[in-house]
Amino acid sequence: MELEIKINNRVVKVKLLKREGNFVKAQINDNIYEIDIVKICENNYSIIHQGKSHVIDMAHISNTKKYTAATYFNNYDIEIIDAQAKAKALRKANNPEEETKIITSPMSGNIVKIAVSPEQEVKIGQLLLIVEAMKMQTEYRSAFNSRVKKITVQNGDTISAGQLLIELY
Amino acid sequence: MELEIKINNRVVKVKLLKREGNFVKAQINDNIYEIDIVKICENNYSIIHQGKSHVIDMAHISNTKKYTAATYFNNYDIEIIDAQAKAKALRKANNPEEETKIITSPMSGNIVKIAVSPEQEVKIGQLLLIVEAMKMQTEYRSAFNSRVKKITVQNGDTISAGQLLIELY
Amino acid sequence: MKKIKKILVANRGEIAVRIMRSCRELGILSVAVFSDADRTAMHVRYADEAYNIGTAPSADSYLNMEKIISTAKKSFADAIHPGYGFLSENSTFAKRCEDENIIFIGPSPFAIATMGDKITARLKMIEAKVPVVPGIQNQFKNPQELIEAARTITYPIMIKATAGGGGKGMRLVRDEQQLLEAVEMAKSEALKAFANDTIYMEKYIENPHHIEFQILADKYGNTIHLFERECSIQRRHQKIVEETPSPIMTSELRIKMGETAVNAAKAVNYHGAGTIEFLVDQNLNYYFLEMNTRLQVEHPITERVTGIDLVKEQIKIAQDEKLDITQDAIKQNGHAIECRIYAEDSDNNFMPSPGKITFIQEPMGFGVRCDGYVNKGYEIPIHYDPMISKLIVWGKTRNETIARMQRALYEYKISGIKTSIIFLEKIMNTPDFIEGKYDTNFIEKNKEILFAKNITKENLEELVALTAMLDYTDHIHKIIQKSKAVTTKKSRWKEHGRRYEF
Amino acid sequence: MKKIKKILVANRGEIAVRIMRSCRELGILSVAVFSDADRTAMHVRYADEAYNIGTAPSADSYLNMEKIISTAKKSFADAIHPGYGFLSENSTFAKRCEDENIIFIGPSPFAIATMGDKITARLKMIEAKVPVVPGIQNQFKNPQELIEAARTITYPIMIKATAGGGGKGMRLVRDEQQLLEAVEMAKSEALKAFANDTIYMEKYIENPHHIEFQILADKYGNTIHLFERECSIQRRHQKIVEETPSPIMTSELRIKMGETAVNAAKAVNYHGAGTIEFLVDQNLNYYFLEMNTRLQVEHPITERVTGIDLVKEQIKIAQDEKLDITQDAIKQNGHAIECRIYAEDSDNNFMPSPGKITFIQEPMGFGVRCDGYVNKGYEIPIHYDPMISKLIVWGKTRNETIARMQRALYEYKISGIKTSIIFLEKIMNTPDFIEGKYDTNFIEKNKEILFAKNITKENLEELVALTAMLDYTDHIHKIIQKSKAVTTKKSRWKEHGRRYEF
Repeated sequence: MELEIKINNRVVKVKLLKREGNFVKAQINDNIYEIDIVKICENNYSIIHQGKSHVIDMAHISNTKKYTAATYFNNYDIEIIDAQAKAKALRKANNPEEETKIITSPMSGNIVKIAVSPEQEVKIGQLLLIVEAMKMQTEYRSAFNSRVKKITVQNGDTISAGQLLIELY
Repeated sequence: MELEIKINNRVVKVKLLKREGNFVKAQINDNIYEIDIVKICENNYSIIHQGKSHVIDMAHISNTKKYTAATYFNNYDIEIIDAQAKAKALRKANNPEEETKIITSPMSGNIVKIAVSPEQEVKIGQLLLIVEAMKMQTEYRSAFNSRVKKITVQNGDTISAGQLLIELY
Repeated sequence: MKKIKKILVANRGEIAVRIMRSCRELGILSVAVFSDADRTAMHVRYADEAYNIGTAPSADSYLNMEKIISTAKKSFADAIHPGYGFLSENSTFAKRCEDENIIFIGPSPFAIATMGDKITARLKMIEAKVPVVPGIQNQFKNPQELIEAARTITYPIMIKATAGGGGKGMRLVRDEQQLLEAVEMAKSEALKAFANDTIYMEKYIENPHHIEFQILADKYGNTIHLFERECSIQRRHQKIVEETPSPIMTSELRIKMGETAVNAAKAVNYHGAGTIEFLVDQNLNYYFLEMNTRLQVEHPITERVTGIDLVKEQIKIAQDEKLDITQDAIKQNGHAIECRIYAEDSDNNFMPSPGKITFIQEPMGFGVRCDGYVNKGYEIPIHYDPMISKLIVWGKTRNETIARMQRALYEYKISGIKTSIIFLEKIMNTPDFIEGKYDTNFIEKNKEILFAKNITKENLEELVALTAMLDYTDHIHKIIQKSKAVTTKKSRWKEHGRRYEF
Repeated sequence: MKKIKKILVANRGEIAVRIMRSCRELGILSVAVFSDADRTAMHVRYADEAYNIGTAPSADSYLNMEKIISTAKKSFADAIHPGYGFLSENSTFAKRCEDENIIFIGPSPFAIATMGDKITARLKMIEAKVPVVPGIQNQFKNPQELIEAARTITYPIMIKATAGGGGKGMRLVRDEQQLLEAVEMAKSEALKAFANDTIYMEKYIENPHHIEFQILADKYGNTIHLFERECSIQRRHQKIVEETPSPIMTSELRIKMGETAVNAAKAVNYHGAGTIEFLVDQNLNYYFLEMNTRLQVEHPITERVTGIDLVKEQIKIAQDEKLDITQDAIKQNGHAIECRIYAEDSDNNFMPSPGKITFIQEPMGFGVRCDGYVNKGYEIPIHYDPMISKLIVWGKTRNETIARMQRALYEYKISGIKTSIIFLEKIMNTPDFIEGKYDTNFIEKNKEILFAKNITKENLEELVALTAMLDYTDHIHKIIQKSKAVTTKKSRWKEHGRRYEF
C-alpha cells in the first residue's frame, strides 16, 4: 500500500510494508522506519521510534484528507494526495490565477464593513472588507489591481472559515 | 414514548412528552419536568432545571441497558427495563435461588488460590478462593451451606468482572 | 454587616469559573448567566444555578444590565460579581445594583466613574501628587483641535479611549498624516467595546516598562498594596506574559511606587480590589497610566506569591468586613509568571482562531495553576474574547519559574484551533526574557526569534506523515467496516496482534 | 562533581510522571521503562525515550533489575530514579547500580539495608538514643517461639514484614488465637511484595497519631528536616489523607521531633531524601516506627508549604552537590492537605476497581495541584497499585485548605470505575476532621458518617432517570440511523431546533 502525502511544502511517498498489532514497518522516500504506534484517544498517537517517545496529534480539518498535526515542538499541515487532489493541483498549475483572485475568509466571524461595490476598480492594498471575530477587527485588502466581480456576503453576515467573500476579475 | 427505569432500588415510569432542541418535557411517575439538556461530550450531560444547574455523567456498564450515573453528589445504578429485562426479573422472582448459588467476580484480577474442589461440602463463610487485583488479595467466601458443583477457573487465571467462578448445588 | 449567601457572576469564560471557585470555598451559592452561544460553556455547568440572558452578541446578553439585574432578583442573589471586561467598569451598572439593593462586588460608582474616565482620573491624580504622563485631557470637538493638540504634545502620540481598557480603542500615531484615521478607528472600536467613543491623547513614552500595583482597600479606609506585576510583554497592546516580582524592581522603588499606588486609590476613596498601572521609563521614572477598578486578568500571580485569594478579599470587603491583612504582614514569596493562552494564530498577525477543540491536555504538577474553561468538543464562540486560559507558574527563584513554565507549556496541548502556546514557548526561550532585560518593545526587538519558522527535529516530519497515512487508511477502513456491520463495537486500534501485510 | 544528563525512571504511574517533570525543568532527559500492560500509559508518552522491559507482572518488568540496568546502559542513562515502591528500597539494586557505574538516586546500599530491615533499624535507633516502640526483633524459628514472644510483649500486637512498607505484610493481632494465621498471611504477602518473608512483632499502640518527618541530607554530612506530615487517616493500614502542619503539633514538639529525625538519619550516614515515621500517643510521646529510604507518596504537601522541589533536591544530592538550604531558612508557609485518589469501592471494603476511564475532569484553580496519570480511554491495569492520582491543596489557614479541598473534590470527576473521591469528600465534611481531632482510629470512629448511604438531593434521582432515558433512546436512534446511512457525520445533539413529539 502506497500513498503520496504533502507535509507542509514537501511531498513524500509513504509505503506501508508491514503492520502487526502496534508495530508498523514503512518506507518513506528512501528511508525505512520501524515504529511502535498506538492511538491513545481520538487524534492522539503515541509513537516509539528507536527508543524515542513521540506524541503526535492528528486533527482533521474540513475534510478527511486534510490534517493539522502537532508534535510537542511543531505544527504541520498535511494533505493526503489521491487522484482527485492530483487533478486539482495540475489544473491549478496550468492556470495559476484561477484560484487566487477570490477572497476567502481564513476564519469565522462577522462582516462589519464592506468597503467596495460590484464592478468597482481596486488597487493592491485597497481595503475590501472588515471582519470581526473575538472582539478583533481584521481588514482584508486586495492583493491585485483588479475589479470587483461579485460580493457574496452582506454587512452583518456571520461567515465561516474558508467561505468565499469577494470575487475579483 | 414511555419506559420503565430502575434507579438504585426504585423503579420509575418515564414518559417523554415533548422534545425540541435542548428542551425536554417529560412525566416521571406523577411529576412533570421541563428541562434544558445538552450533551457536553461522551457521557457528560448538562441539565438546567428550574434554574438549577446539574451535571450528570452517564456511563454504560457491560451493555447498553445498564448505566452507572454520577452527579456531583451521588452515584446511581440504572437499568432500562424492557420486555427482556422484565421476563428475567419475573423468572428470578419465581425461582429466587436460581441465580444466587453461583460465585461471580465483582472485578477483574488474578486467581491466586482455589481453596475447594468439586463435590466438596462447604459451609457458610468458608473460603472458596482468593483473587488478587492491584496488589490486594480478596477472599471469596460461601454464603450458603452447600456443595461445590463446578469450578470454572484455574489457579493463575486472569478473570474479568462478572465472570463465573464457582457454581454450588 | 451583611453576609452574602448567593452571588450572580455577570461574566463568562475562565473568570466566571474562577470567581465561582472562591464562592464555593466560602460556602456561597453561585448563579451563572449565559448567552445562547454559551449554553455548553463551563461556567454554566460549574454554577449552582444558570439562566439564559439573551442572544450571542454581548450587547444583548453580558452587557444587558436590566436582564442581569432581573435575573439576580429572580434567583434571589444578594450580590453581583462583574469579573473583568463587560460591565465591570460601568458605573451606571454599579449604581443600578445599589438602587436595587444588590451588592455590587467592586468599588463605588463614584470611584469607577472617576477612574474610568481617563481625563477626570488624570486631574484627580495630579491633585493627589501622583506623577502622570504628559498629555491632553480635553474632549476634541473637531479635527483641527485634534491636530493642534497633537502638535503641542509632539509625536509619537498614543490615542486612547477614555473608557478604555484591554488595548481596545488604542492607536499609536507617529506622525500627523496618520492622526485622523487612527482617531476614527479608535473611536469606532471604543464605541463597540464601551458604548462610549470619547478619546484622549498622550505623549507616547518609547519602550517603557508597564508595571502595575495591586491594591486592596476596605470600606473603613484601610488601603494596602500587594506589590507589583511586570506586564511589559504585549502584542497588539495586550498583555501576553506577566510576572512578579518585576526583574527591574528595586526595594526602594517598590516601596515608593507602592505608596504612590495606595495614595492614588485613597484619592477616590477606593474600596475593593483594584490596580494602578504605571509606565516606567529607562531611568526608572514612573508615571500613572490608569487605574483598573476591578479584578485584573493577571491577578493570579499576585495570589501565588502572597497566598491571598483576591476574589475572597473582594467578597469580604463587599460584605463590609475589615481587611484582616496589614501591609507589613504581606511578603512576596518566590516568583510567579502568567502566560495567557489565546485562540489565535501568532504567526499570522495574532489573528483570532475560533473553532472546535478536538483534544486538550492541561499542564499539572508542582507550582502549576491552569485557569481555563474549554474542554474537548467545546466550540469557542466568535463573539467573545480569544483568551481561553491562563497558565500561572510559581518557583522559588525566577530561573526555576521560567524552567517550570517551559515544562508546563511543553505539557499543554490543545488541538483543533491555533493557540499562542508555541509563541509563548519561544518567549520563554528568548535570551532577553531569560535575562529579565525587556520592556514593551520586547516582541518587536525579538521578532527574528519569535517569528522564526519552527525547525523540525530529526526525522519527525516523516513520522508525522506516516501517522497521517495510518490514520487516513484506518479511517477509510472504518467507514467500510461500518457499512458492513452496523453494530460492530471493537476499536480497530485495540485489536493487538491482528496482522496486516502489504 | 558529575552532572547528570539522562535519568532512567524505574517506575510507572503518577510518580514516574512527577519525576520526569522535575527532570524536564532541570534540562535532564528522561527514559521511561514499561511493561506490556503499560504501552499506553502517560509516563511512556511523557518521557523522551521509552523501552519495553517485560510482561505485565511486576516481577518480570518493574522488579527486573537486570533488564532495567541493561536498558539504562543501552540508552546511555547516567542515573536511575527508582520512585517509591518497586526497587526503591532494594539495597541489592542500589548496589548493582553502583557496580555498573550508574548513579542510584537514593541513599547508599548500606543505609537502605540498615533501615530496610526493621530489626536492624530498631537496634541502630536504640543505639542512637531514638525512642522506639517496645517489641521483639528476633527472627522466629517456630510457632512456639512466636507465641511466647507475643506473650512477653502482651496483646494487642502488630505483625510486620521486616522489609515492609505501604501496609503490606502487616497484621494486627488482638489475641493468641489469631496469631499463627495472621503471621502466615503477613508472610505470604511480604514474600509477594518484597521477596522476603521475615517478620517481626511490636506492641500495638492503641489509636496513635502517625506523624513523619521529611529529611534531606547531602553527601557532606549536612542533614536537615522539612517539618512533619500528619498521616493518621488510614484505611487498610494505608494512608489516604495527609496534612502539614499536624493539627496536634506544638512548636516545642516540632523542634524536638525534628532533631530526633535528623539524628536518626545521621545514624546511618544518610544522604538523599528520606522520611522518619513516628507513632505519637495521646500524651504526645513519640516512638520511631520506621524510616522510608526513598521519596514518599505524600511528599508534595511538604513541597507546597516549604516551596522546595524534593525530586530536584534528590537529583542535586545524587550528583554530589551540597545542600544550599539551611535549617533556619526553611519556613512552613500556610497549610497543605493531600487526598489520595484510589480506584476502589469505598463502600465495599475498599475493594480495588480496575477498568476503563470513560470520562475524567481534574480539579484546577488557585492552591490546587493534581498529580495523576490516567486519561480518558485509559484502562487501569489490574497488576499495579490502585492509586491513580493525588490531590494536593494549599491554603493560608487549615480552614481555607479544607474548604478548598472540598471545592477541588467537587470538581474532580472520574467515571467508568469506582474511586475514593466521594469517600474523601465525606472525610472532609466529618466534624472530627474539621476540628483536627483525629488519630489512626478516625475511620473506625466515624464509620457512621463515612459509610452512610448518600442522600439524594431534591428530585435529582428522577432527573438522572430522565437523562438515562434520553441517552438510551438516542443511542438506539443512532444505531438505526447508522444502518441507514454510513457516512452520516452530524451529531444528533448538535441539531438544535429539531423537533420531536411523542
